[in-house]
Amino acid sequence: MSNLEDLYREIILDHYRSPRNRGELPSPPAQRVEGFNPLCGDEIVVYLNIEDGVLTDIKLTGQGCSISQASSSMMSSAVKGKSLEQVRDAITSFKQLMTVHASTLQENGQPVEADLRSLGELAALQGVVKFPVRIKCATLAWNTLSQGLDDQLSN
Amino acid sequence: MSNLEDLYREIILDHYRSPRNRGELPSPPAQRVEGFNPLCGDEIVVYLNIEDGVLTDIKLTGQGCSISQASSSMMSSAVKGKSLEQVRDAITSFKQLMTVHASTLQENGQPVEADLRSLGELAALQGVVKFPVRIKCATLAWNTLSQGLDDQLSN
Amino acid sequence: MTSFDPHFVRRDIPLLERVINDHAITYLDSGATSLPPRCVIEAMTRYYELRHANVHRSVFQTASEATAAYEGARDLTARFINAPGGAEEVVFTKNTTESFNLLAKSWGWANLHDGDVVLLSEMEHHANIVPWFQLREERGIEVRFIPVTDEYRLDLSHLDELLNNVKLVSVTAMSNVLGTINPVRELAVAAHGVGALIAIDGAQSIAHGPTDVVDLDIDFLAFSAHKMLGPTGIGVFWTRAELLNEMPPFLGGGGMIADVRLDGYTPANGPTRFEAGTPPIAEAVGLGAAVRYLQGLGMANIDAHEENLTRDALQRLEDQFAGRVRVIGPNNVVNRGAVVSLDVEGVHAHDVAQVLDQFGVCVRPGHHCAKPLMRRFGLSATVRVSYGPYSLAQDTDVLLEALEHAVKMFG
Amino acid sequence: MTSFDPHFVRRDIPLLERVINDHAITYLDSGATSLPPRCVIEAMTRYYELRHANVHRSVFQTASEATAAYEGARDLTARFINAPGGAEEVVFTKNTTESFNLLAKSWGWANLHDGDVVLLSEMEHHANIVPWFQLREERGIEVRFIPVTDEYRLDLSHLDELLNNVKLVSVTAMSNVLGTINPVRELAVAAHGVGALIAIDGAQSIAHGPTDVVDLDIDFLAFSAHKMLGPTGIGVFWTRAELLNEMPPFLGGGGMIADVRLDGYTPANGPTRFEAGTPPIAEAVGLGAAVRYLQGLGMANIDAHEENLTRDALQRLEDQFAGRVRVIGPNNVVNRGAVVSLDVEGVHAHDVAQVLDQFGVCVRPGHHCAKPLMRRFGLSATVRVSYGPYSLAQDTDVLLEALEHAVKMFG
Ligand SMILES: Cc1ncc(COP(=O)(O)O)c(C=O)c1O
Ligand SMILES: Cc1ncc(COP(=O)(O)O)c(C=O)c1O
Repeated sequence: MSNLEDLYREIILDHYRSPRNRGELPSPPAQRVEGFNPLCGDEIVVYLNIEDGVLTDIKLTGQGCSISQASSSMMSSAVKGKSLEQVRDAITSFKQLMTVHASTLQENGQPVEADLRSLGELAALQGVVKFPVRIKCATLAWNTLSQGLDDQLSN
Repeated sequence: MSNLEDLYREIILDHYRSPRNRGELPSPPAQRVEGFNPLCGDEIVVYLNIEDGVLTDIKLTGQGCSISQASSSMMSSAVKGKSLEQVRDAITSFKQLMTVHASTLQENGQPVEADLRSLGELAALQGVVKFPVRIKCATLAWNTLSQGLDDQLSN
Repeated sequence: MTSFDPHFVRRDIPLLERVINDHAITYLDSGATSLPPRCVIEAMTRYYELRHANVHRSVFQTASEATAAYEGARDLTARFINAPGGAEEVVFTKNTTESFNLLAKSWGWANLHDGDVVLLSEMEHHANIVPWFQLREERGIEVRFIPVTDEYRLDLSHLDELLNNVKLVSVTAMSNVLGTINPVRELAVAAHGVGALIAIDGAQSIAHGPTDVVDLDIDFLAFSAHKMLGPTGIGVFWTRAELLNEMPPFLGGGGMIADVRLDGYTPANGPTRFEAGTPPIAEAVGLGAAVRYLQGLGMANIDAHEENLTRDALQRLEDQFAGRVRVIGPNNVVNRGAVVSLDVEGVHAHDVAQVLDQFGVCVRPGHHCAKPLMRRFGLSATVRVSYGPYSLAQDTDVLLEALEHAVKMFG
Repeated sequence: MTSFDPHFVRRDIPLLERVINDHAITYLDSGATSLPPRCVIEAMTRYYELRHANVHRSVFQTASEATAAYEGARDLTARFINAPGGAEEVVFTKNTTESFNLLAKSWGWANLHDGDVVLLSEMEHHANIVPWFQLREERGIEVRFIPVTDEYRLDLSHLDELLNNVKLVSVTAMSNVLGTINPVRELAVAAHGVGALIAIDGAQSIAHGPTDVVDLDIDFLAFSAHKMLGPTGIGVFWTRAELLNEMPPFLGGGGMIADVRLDGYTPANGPTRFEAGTPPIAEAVGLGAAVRYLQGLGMANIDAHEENLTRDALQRLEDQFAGRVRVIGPNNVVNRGAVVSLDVEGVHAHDVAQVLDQFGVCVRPGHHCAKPLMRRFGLSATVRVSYGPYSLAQDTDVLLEALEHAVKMFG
């Protein structure tokens, strides 16, 4: 079951059991973005407070598997209080982590290319790439956040 | 090539080369019915003069393979001047001939069940059943005629 | 009856020899797609090796053989469901979903107008919902739903009111989430009583027991080959010849026309009107082989076998997991098929399925394309276990053992 | 280039071992459907034996493998036609015909209105005519035809006028009757010049030479696997991602939605929006194998080989049958593919084909689903000879010998 333990690292289960930044923000002023994973039924709603180019607050509701829940919880911790530029960088780094093909992982499970340090505890999600079907679970929150930023821009 | 000779009997080639009752009838009063074989592109137009329950005249135009042409030519000879009842009987007998499954043909190529005598020279078309794809060629004219009688009834 | 033995069936299924994560495969996803026996696979292989040709269009030997094989499959399918008008009533589509689109976009488009009602149920698969929503957008029809009771059955207590202005009742014979088998004949009587027609989603029911459209007194039936030990890429749409011949064309192209001129076209008659383009020929051959195989097993035998498996599974889930795992579906085998949806306390379906996979157990987590039903029960996903004629009680053994692991891991 | 040898290809094709009426088969109907090599058949067999499962929906091992295989085929197909946006631009349909219906009923429905013109050509297959006629009935668009010259080429001398009010040009890259290869790039420039888009019917061209959608500068492409050594039951619709993402859904059901509520639904994005229901999974695997096989042969090699066969056939028909057999199509190999339609003086195509069958020669008689073209040339049917990568000049030997018999028999 070593693969499985790679997927379900303790920190992931922790975020799953005690999700951070759970809840809603009054909208407006907060921006509200919905995300679906049509294939497995995961749903997420992300609330964003953006002021002067800074993501001052973020809250999440929705339901999904441990991977999607943990990923969104970890994401919220990682981006809250960051400048939009930093948020975008985080999104890019995380997506890179998720597109590193499983075969380019080293024996010990470390991605060769993605810059893990910049990801902090999010790096724990790297085991997901060995389970291609689950990648969409891990990226749902991130795609929804990204969508929110785009919407913001076009308003 | 014995199969082929069974299909292309001399009398069939004769009707093909010199089709009987070819042409048009002024319509009205004649009834005009079109038939298509969508699969091979055969087309036929049948003109019917029906007076007092008798098919007093029939003419045909259209294009198609030797089987469809010969069958329509032979049909026109067989039904011209006949009472509608006789015409319907001929249609039924001919369709029976065409649905006798090839495997029920005797070695010498004689259908076991259909009443060949009533069919006259039309019986020459029995070789067609060995070539299932061609059955539609042979029945096109008959189906068109049958359609014409039905239309007549419903008018 | 007595000759049916799932162990013999298993020997015919190559995929059951598969090893997954060091475990023999435990395939419990027949509700999503079924495993074809060797004879089905070989029928298609032989077709491609010996007689592949385009159908209906040529006179040469292999083309006649291909046409005969294709039309032969239509005939076998017609007999399988007891189509009163025979092969002339059977249209080959690409799947159940296309069959419902054909129904909605051809028959529905021609016959339903502003204010007309299509009556579905809350337990329908999206295949029998979305095409009606599409028609609603274009035609202003009303789409109404028969509610589902807390016992996971259709709530027919207000059927009379629900039937008001209904022109078509379209329901599933068996829910792909709950396992519930609906009272099709009763619904047919009620529908016909108000002058409505009735369409049945046979996707789940087709492989699990006998289907007789005359006996059921229904007007339309849709199902897919891949759920009845057949191949992907082919589905069936059945309706009575009178109705079929009145339906306007749907997809346009070669094969479905009698004539095409620069100024218009004339559609062909019969099933080919709805089979535009080169049809799924090898797939029809595979479907025909699957029909023969199922008939060899005996649909009543399969029904009885799956009922036993379901009874056993329901009982053992109750014994071993009461309070930890909830069955989303009827808790007995009365009018119930071999689909068992589970809600595992505190563990998301996706995670359960992931752990099960480590034991070689194949189940399906998700909304099973029945989101309205999931919402009805406040769920976002279930773990669905589904059996086939090749399933054994031992499959349930492995399932339950793996389920213990999943529950512990996330507990 | 030098490594291509049709004799090697023949060894890969099981059907070429077939004996018909005591003759080795002479298969000259690749234009109707092509003969799959063993690797394509085996890829599907292996799929059913080892990893058959429903795609996109489950996390278990075989389901991931099936999904990877299915999506892998999408990727291979995208590369094969050089789709600029990759796999995200490739929709799997059931055949070319469905692809054109998708184009007309989704893009066309959303973008074409009363008075808008779709410009086809007189040499189109019904697949690229009937869907537009259907749209005309519903939307009042105009369908206009580029005429065909007596030399069997598109008559582009009045193209400017023809393009008036045109929103879409939709033409075949290669005629399935004449063999004519149309100047797609020139048409694309002209279409774009008036702000129109251009759709290409690649059904015939796809297997006969390289296809590069960027190079051709086209907007839509349709083709079928069964004409490129692949299986029945699957076709391809390609368009640029920007266009695809703006197209409204067509068939509704599972897999194509993001959400379904009782009051409506939200469609998914990307190709899956157009893939309702269980897709042709095994067929995609077969298509992927066919793409790889064709790439192994080299599309330019196939092109060159078929050009040689065509040159030889045209020459020998002229030498041996001048005055008795007329070639309906260009009489040289410039911009011409390996499809040779024959009009045999005084003998109907059906009868010719029947006699040829006695010699094991497979050709196709009929209107080839191109009735407007047949009418244009006052024909009701032709005998169509068409070659593939496994064809040999010896096939033409047998053909010509059999043709002599046919001519004599009816002479
Ligand atoms: C030029 C052309 N377009 C379209 C088609 C239709 O292809 P399909 O029957 O696979 O839909 C064909 C083949 O018959 C063709 O040759
Ligand atoms: C009840 C029901 N209806 C319809 C479908 C759709 O079948 P398909 O995906 O073959 O179109 C399914 C299977 O997913 C089903 O279970």
